[in-house]
Amino acid sequence: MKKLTINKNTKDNIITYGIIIAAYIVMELLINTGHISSLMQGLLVPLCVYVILAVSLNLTVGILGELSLGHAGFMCVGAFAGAFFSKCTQGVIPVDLLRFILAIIIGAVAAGIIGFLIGMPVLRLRGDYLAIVTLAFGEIIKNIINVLYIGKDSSGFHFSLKDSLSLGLGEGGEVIINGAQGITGTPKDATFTIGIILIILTLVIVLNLIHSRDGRAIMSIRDNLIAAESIGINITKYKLMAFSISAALAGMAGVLYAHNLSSLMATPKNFGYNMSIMILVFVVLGGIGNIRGSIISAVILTLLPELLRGLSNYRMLIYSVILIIMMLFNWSPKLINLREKYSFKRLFKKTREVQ
Amino acid sequence: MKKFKKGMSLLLVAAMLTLAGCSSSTNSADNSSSNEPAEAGDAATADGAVFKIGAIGPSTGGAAVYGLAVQNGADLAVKEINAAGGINGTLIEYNFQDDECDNEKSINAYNTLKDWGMQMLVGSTTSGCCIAVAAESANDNLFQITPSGSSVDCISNNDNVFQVCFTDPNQGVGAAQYIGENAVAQKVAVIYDSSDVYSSGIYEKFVQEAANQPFEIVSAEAFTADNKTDFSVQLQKAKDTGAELVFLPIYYTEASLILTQAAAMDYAPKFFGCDGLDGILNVENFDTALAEGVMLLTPFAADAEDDATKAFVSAYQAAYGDTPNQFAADAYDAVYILKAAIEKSGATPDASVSDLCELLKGAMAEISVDGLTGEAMSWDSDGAVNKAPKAMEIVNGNYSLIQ
Amino acid sequence: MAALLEVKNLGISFGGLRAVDDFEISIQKGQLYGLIGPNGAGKTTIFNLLTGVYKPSEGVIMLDGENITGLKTIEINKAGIARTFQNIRLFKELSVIDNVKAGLHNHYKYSTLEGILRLPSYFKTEKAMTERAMELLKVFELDEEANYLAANLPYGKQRKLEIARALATEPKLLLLDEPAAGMNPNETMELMETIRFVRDNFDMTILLIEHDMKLVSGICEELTVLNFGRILAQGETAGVLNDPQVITAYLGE
Amino acid sequence: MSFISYLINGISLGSVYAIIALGYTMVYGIAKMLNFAHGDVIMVGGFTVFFAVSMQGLPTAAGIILSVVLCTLLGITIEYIAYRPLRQAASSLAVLITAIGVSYFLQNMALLIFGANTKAFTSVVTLPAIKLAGGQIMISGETIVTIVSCIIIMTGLTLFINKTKAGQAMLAVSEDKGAAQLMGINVNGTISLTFAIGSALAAIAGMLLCSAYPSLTPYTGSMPGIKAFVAAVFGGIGSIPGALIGGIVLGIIEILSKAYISSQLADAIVFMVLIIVLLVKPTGILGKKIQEKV
Repeated sequence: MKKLTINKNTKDNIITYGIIIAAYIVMELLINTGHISSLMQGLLVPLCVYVILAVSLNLTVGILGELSLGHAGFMCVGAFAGAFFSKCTQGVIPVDLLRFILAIIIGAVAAGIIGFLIGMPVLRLRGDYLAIVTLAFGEIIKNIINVLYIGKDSSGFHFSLKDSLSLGLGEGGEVIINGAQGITGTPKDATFTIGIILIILTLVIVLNLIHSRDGRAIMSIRDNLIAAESIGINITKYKLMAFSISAALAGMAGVLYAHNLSSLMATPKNFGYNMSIMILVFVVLGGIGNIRGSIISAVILTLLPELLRGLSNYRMLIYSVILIIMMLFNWSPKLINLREKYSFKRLFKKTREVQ
Repeated sequence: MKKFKKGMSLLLVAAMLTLAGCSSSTNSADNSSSNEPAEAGDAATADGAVFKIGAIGPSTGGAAVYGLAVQNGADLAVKEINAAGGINGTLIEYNFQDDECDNEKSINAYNTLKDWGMQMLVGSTTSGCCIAVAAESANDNLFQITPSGSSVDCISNNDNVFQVCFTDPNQGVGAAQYIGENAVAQKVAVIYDSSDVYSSGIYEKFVQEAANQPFEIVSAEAFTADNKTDFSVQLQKAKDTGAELVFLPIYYTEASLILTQAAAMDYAPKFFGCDGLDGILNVENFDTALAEGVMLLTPFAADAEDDATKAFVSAYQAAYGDTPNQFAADAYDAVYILKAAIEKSGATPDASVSDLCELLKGAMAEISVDGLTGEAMSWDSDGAVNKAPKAMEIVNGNYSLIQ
Repeated sequence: MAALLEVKNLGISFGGLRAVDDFEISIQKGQLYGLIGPNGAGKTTIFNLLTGVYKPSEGVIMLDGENITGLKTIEINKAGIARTFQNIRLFKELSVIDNVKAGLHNHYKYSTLEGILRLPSYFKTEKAMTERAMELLKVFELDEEANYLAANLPYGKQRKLEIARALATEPKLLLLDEPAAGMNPNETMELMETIRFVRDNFDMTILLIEHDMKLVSGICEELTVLNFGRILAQGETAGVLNDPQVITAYLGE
Repeated sequence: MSFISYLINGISLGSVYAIIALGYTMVYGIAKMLNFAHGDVIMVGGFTVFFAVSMQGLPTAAGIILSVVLCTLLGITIEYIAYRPLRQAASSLAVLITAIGVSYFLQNMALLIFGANTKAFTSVVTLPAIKLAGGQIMISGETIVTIVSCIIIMTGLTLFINKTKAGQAMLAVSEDKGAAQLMGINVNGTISLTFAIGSALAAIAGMLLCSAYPSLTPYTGSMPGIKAFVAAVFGGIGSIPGALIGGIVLGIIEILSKAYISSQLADAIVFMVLIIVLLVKPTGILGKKIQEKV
């Protein structure tokens, strides 16, 4: 009986890792034999970014059970911290990979710290109120980044919240973060291989956390806060832990995102609440708390608009219709019953075990 | 959690199919040399060879108005050229892709076009996207001409990218000089969009140049993409500081609101804008009386009286039911500039993308094009356009050239 | 011998309403103590006061000689009080065994990093936790269902699981809030046996709220009767139950 | 003097937020769902008036009625197709996501029908502005009408909920759907009615929004929708007077921070104030305190 649990979890996890590794091998094979479209090749790194985002948000939404609408804000912090570091050290650290790894660490730590600082006061709010506060924080982060100017010259760094002129840069100075124009010319260090490694890293962290003592504590808070408290679980500590780890992983995804584009800007489109909601869509569609589901739905929903390009101006309309239908199909109790009734498994196996 | 299993397995299958679908469509793209005639069949080619021109812009989302204009403007030019027998007898095939005004999506659009076999790109429409795509096209050495990506970063460091529009600094400096030299006003207020690359780019150069000019900036207030309906504070400040002129380095959508709100608070300074302001008279149902006396430095005006503009506007209206704005004109010009460059270089569609790019780059330095958005447009090697801006004033609900 | 739980002059008001007033109790180590009273008498409120869910307006709570008045729920649990709930509060999406393992949280430790990196200490501690949890489940005859989702257990077993989870925190004092609610007579009989077993084998002191008089008279050694937030009677079970005041309070005039 | 005019500007902006927030809070209070598509129903309301009055030349009154009717039907349809099947779903987040899907749908539908070009909306308000202090202070007709509408709607809704049978049914449904059903209340019908009223309010909010800020695009509703949502939370979501207060307070804070702190950071400041308010008073200014029973 005891063995069975371990086996079941392990089996489940192995399938998840297996899917990722298989996808990687297939893609690499296609790339090396030239059987891949430019579109698909260009999408590989973004797919990794969204998969990491979806898995990391699932830690907050599915495992901790708190609704966060500010996930893109953490991604934004990570993206800018990482890109800023890379821009500054482009001449100093000649080894691209080393610089990128450092950038990833810096981006993740920065986002994790911001997540911790935000989480401390707000995690005692519940449900929709927490959702709106996280949304607010996401928007604040975006808004501040949009008016942030940082430049570098021989006398060091200069900061301003007004415009690049007020930086007062000396001769030969360079504006690194230029307000709304963001960071231009980030080295394109992100590769599919690194993306996959980061996904696996994310999975190791999230899955191992879930199946550990801390994960149990986090999930017990989700299931029943009052009971968790009554058995001596430190609510604040574990909420903050899950929230900060989730933020740090989002920051990591942000660094990957930033190093895939030569121009990084904080627009409502990429770091606004729209993106936070999009990540939430991945999580909910894939099944709240279901890590593998998050991965799959992140991939599907990122590919879908691209696959619909043939519909030209109708594509986003069709996309929204498909989204609604998929949600109904996956979540409507009536449709779930219907599916169970006519599912293949049912046809072969009449009686199902309780569980 | 159990109940998701089934749904998930279904989705998984769907994902697999998706991936398979991608790679199989890849095959056809990769074998394009052999499949080409069949694929291009719908373009009604004479000998099977066509110039494949791609375009990118936001056709959905908040910036759709600009992308759709580019889509249609370029489309119109392509249709005209094809109807007249193509470029040196070779027809053009045209494909537009949506980028939702997102840098990442713009690269997806670019890659989609590459898979389609694009040889030249008209795009991207917005500066941010254009910078992101330029990095990719430079890598592929694919010839790119952006109708409206006005940031300097679009063309700097990429010698394969050219602009149809002015660069932002150029506009900011030009506007400050015009106001100073013509003594339009002594006290100037600025309202700009700090979350927009175009607007904040012009604003900065305007402020810099203003220091050398005989006028004073009395108030400079920003707004952001998330906060662009209420301008009462910005206008109130301009009014309180006694500004005689309000400089609006922004797009006409917000400008139309600013004009309405200024009128409602009985504030009637001179308004001065850049090319983004063009189109304000064509806002559907807009009371053009509000725009009376607005001055703008723009290369294009839909109400201009010259034959080329008139013909363009009427053809555009007939085809798409809208009055074209400057974006449409820029895209229209972009296609004709491509045509001129191809004719000059004698390039043929069978050349590789990279060879084509080299030929066209060479030709760009030599050609001079008369378009809707400028006469005798010529290009530096860095890709910036040389053309004269026109100072317009709105008089009796029409643009009229000053001087 | 000093009492395990010593409560003096405990009281709380909710916006002018006096929910509990001048409550006093003294429970000896190893005792099986009952808290009874009509609905709304303030029994659960007293549990909530004892476990720190509410902060008392006045009064002192001493556990094993330690003043725990006004401490947080977590600290009170660490000090040695565990409880069950009237409306069952299990971790429904966790397995039965994980519910108990969550209860073991503060007694079997390894760091987050050890857990994520799966260092040997992780496997060692997890193994020990599983063994301990299985022992507890066996006591309640839940070992067969160890891998079920808690939500899928029948009602009676959910109540038992809650007790098992509370015991996992290794308390000195166990508070049971209507453990027999919703059980049939047979199940209640079984439960009585289990409660006795727990007291004897875990060296436990138990305070329970119950409406089932058969259970109360069957296992409780002493009783406190509460009415309108005040103590109506206190003492040996048999004596209290025969108190005319208590009978009136229960049966009405 | 400029402070007073900033204050009035703040109230004008706030009244628009308030009227949108009323619909938000009404739907949230009864159906307990965040209807992210609300902002887009507002946009549909605006476009309907624009289509009827400016494109077809119908009288303004006809445009208003048409808009209210259309939005009401739209609201009922959306609820029936996209929300009702998920009411019993395992997580309340499911319906939030379909609401987002509906929001995308409405935006893209409007984009295809009306195009992306900005439309200038002709105000439905004919009331002239009131000028005080020699024209230095001005209260626009739109502001007056919006505030009056807010108060009428607020009073009307409160009376409706407290005095009518249907309103009482709504209250019962908001407390406990299952129990309401057992008491013979038609839960589906009641929720449909809630969406009908909420969407009718959205239509009115749409035309007042567009009258005050006369530019209409397919994305007109989304940002005011979010701001109004913030306003509703600010005032205590579910509370009808809270929506009014939240909206006005939000508008004033936004304008004053633009005026005196930074026009670029106004949104950040508004959101910061929201966070502080929620931390001090976790259910908003007028929100009911909910204590979980142990």
